[in-house]
Amino acid sequence: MKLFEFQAKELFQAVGIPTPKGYVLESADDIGTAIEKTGLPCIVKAQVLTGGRGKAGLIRKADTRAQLESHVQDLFAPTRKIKRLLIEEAIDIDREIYLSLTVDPVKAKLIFLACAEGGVDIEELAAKHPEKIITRSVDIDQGLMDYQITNLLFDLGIVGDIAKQARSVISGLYKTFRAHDAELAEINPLFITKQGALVAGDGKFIIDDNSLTRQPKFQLAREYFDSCIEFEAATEGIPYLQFDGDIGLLCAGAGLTTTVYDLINDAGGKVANYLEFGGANYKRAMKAMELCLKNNLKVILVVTFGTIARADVMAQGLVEAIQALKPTVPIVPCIRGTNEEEATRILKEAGLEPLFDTEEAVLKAVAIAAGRSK
Amino acid sequence: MKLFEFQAKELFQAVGIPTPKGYVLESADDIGTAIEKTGLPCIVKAQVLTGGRGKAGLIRKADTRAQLESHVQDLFAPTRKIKRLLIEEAIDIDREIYLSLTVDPVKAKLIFLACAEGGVDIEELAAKHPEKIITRSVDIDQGLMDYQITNLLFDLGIVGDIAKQARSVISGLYKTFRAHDAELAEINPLFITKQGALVAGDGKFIIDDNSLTRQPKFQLAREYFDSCIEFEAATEGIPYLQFDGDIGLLCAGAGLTTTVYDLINDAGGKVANYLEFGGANYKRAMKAMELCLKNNLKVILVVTFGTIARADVMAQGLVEAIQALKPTVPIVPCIRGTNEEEATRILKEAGLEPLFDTEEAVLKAVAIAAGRSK
Amino acid sequence: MSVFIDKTTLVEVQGVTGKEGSFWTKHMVDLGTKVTFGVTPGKEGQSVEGVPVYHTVARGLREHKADAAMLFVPPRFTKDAVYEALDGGIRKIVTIADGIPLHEMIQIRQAAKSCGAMVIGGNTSGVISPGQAMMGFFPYWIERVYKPGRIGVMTRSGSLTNEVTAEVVKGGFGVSSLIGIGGDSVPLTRFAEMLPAFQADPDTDAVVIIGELGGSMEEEVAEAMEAKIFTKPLVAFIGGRTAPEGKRMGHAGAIATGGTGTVAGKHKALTRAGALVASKPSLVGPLLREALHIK
Amino acid sequence: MSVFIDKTTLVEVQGVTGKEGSFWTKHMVDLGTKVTFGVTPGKEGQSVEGVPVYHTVARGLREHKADAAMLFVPPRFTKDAVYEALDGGIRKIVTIADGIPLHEMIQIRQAAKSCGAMVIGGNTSGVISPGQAMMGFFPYWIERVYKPGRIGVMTRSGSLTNEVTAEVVKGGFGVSSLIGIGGDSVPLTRFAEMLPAFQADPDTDAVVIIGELGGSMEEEVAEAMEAKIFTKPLVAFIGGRTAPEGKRMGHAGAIATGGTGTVAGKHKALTRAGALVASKPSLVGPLLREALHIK
Repeated sequence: MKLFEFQAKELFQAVGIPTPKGYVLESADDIGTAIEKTGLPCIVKAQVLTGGRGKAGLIRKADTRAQLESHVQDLFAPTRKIKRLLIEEAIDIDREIYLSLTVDPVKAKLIFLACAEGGVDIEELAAKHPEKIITRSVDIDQGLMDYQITNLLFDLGIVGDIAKQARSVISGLYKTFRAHDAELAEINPLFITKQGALVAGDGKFIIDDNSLTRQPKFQLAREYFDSCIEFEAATEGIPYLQFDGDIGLLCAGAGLTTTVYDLINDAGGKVANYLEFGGANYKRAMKAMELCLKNNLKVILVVTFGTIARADVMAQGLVEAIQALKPTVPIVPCIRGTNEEEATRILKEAGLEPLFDTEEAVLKAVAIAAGRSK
Repeated sequence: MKLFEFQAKELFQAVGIPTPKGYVLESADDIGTAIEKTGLPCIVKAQVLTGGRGKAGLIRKADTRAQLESHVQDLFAPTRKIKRLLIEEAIDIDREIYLSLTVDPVKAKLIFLACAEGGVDIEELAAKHPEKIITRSVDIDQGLMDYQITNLLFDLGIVGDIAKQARSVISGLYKTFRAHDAELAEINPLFITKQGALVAGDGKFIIDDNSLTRQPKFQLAREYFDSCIEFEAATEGIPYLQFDGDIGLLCAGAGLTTTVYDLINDAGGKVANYLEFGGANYKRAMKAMELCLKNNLKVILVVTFGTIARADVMAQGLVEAIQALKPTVPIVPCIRGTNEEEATRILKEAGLEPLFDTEEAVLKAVAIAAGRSK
Repeated sequence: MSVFIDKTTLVEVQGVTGKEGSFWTKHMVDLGTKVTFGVTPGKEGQSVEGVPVYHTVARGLREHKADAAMLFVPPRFTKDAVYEALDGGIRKIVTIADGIPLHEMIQIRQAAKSCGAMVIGGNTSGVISPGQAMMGFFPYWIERVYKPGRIGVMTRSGSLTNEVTAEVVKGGFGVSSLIGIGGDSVPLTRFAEMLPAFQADPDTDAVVIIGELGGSMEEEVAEAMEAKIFTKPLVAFIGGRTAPEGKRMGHAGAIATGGTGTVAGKHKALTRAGALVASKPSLVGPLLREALHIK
Repeated sequence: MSVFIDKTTLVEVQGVTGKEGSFWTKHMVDLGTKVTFGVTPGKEGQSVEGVPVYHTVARGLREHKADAAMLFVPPRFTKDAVYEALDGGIRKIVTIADGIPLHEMIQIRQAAKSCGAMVIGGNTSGVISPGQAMMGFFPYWIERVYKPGRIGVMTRSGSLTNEVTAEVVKGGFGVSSLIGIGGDSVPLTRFAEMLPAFQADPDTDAVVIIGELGGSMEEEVAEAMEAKIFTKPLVAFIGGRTAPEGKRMGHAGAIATGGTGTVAGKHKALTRAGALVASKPSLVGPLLREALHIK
């Protein structure tokens, strides 16, 4: 689960990482309180989960109250669907550093990445000058050790009084990363102010989805999703991605679903939605169908090749869902695996025409969507 | 640093290990408060650091207030030098278990030792039936894991509702051991009451002396020592042990001091005190001599063979201490090592007769003490 | 011979009395797997399909031997169960748990590495050497997939395994050993770490890897091939070729992996290293025939 | 040849600019030790007795090589310094720190074991191969103690080392390598763990161990002799023979060590294993002559 900037900064503050004075604005009525807190000039930052906010005009500077009001009004325009703005004091910046902590799956360690030149162009820099990226692995059982911080700091060229602050920022970042089961904690840029202080300019924080059950502070909410349907799928535990095509997918397993997606694109079709009802969801055809039917479809393609997820149970569920929800578009079923003979019987009995080859099923669905078949 | 039972039990309580209701009595005047807290019958336990309290009559049961008063009066008798009594409720005991956590220096792990038959005879049992002692190693970086507790419990034969309590006792013991830099944490006996509850009957807790600087709650105090002189030496950081002979030792290093002690005993002499002024104390001959002279001596034997601890500095310190403290007994110096030529010169100048062989010096000191020489 | 397990491997099953544990233990036994004992705390003295149950691994090992541990244990108990098996000296472990917390995955992988153990999973169907033994969730009843043969298979995806392996069999081949690496972002054992075993196995002629978008496991396979650590023919299928760029993990993901992770990049790396990459599952069989020079 | 260090060993010194670090670094160099660089955070660019100083071990290793690390670092920073050296790939480390917290000793020892490193100390004077190289606190000026020769010495006690080694020299011998195991209750390397190196060293004819009351290190030496891991002559001196029973560590000490720790027990175990045990330091020379059949 990716957190909003203001949430990441709350985590930072809790471990003593300095952040700019800020106010989370949920309504234009509160602008006065925000200015009281941050002063002028200030920075207005839309709280959205997509990257590249600066280039998209979602981060703006306001020198006056009037300017702030105008930015707020614009960013809160209903079409933008932005719920919160983070209003922050403007920082007098001397340098920008890059600092992050993530997981190294090969070494099975945590890994700090740092660069003396932070900011929005960090990825480009890393590609062109990989030697400028400083890395330091940390053994999760041993924990972060002083010498590792010392190495990071000297390699970043941070010395003197700022080094002391930087030690606390680095150990704080590690602490909150571990405490919140993070897969990423990133401060970019980490400002060095003209006054010689460190301040976290931005914050990215992603919590491991497999650990959410032990992170009760962070629960799924509508605001983390682009659409109601994706949120509904997530609360149901059904993997779902929204696209804008006309072929609805009801597939089992990430790998197979992704492959079906590839095959549809190869065949010139367009996918409406990615949906998995395999694994733990294999008895939930009804819910899956319900979600799928929220799209404007020309055909529904069902592809499974299950082991534990029994083909007969999935076929039966599909038939029941069809009877209850009465979809008006054709359904192309390709349901294989454990008990597939029984599945085939059930599908035929319900008037469906079962297929047994994924690629054949995909071609058929694409043809139907294109109006070349039915 | 070995803690008193009542201190160990305070640590246990802080991590949720149940202990009997108790009251630490520092004066006979408080008996009323104690009874209010514990009820009658109750157990009176002298708070001393020596083992074998039960067999020494330092743990007694009182059925009535009169009995309690008589025990308290007796145990607080000035000759006993007991400062505190722990008054505890009497526990209705069904079974006694042994449980401890200590360090395994070979494996470099912590190690739980447990036995279904606890109590005062545990060492004898361990010697006769080593198979009855259950052990389980814990990696200090990985921490205590559930399966290790599960193994201990099933091997102890603890099942059902008590197993749940026992899990919490074991993990609590581990937690306080780690938090307090312990070298030993022991609960013996760990009672299973007739009501089916677990209660720590006794508690031993030793904190690693090298870690005391980071355990500010536990500081050296007079009460941890048998004599004022040992306490004084400890606060000065000078290793000191009290014996009852007449040969005062001023030696450098534990190994050499211990060896001199052996050689004196072999030669029929009797040591008054063990004292090291090597290592970090090699410039502190004055303080060492002061401590040494608190004994009733016939001779002072000085043996060193130093590397960092320079012989000339030690000789000079010795001479200055003699001039300031004017000991009335002969001094046998055997000071060797770095700069020993200069040391020899200093000693001779001060009218002392330097020796260069440890065994020769020991024989001379023993002869003086026996009145065969001077 | 085979990779990871064979007829002679002695397997203990943790979580043996649970619904899944008991069901799949039966199938493991039916497929020839030597299951010596099972573990469920509190159930010592019971038996599951003739397999005796003990409270702990240590107690089971007092009476039996085990070379491998099969874990039917929920995600949040997996770390404890793996460490219990490692503590018992077991160096081959399979865990099917889907949803092991990331930080615990790292700890488990680190612990396994430091004692030279191989832990397969999580989020996998397990491992199977068809005709010999199985640890996990593989059905013996899908004969058109799990047919004995001489092709090694490694897979990140449970759902693609049936799909792609069926194409191996359609191509006229069978499977020597199939290793379900698992679908987690930090699998406990990686593709490249299994390659030496396939290289050494005289009963494996070629290997098929079933990859996915993301991570660097396919690139590591290419490296192992370039370094001649693996020299047998290798055919890959990688799902997600046309997937839109997913959610970005800040900048760190891109910086840390140095641009790995795209299917195009994996395809390029594998091809350069001499692997054949199938653009769809149905090409896996023909490419295997090509790689093995079979007409 | 020699044990642990010789003329060719490349040594880096952590804490090199401190009072002790700079003083003893000079002596190490004077005694022939190849010191390649030193480390003190914040002092990069300085030099100590011609030895260049870096902020960190990693930065020093970018410019120089090192096989061994000598730590002149206070007890509470020792764990960090050892891990820094291990992280740099250094597998021979000596720490003289006296007062390392017990729990950190265990962590250090565990970390060293798991990567096959040898960390000597703490609370020791270090190691010396007289005439070749030295790491630690050994004076070159006491010629009647640190004379080159063919007897290996291992010691738990700094103060007894001079005393007993002087008797080795008086006996007509010299020292091949002397390893100060150190006086802590959990030394980072144990007597028995050094024996294979002495066994393998063609320049060591016999070994003297200087033991003490308590612990089980001398008993482990006896076990290694019984197991024929060490077959050269061995002479022991053990201090504390007449010491009264010390403070007891609850029951756990006695139970855990199974009754080891008394000098009488150590004496008996070593004698049974074929070692000669000296009852006083002056007998070490004669016993060595006896063991080596020298008249």
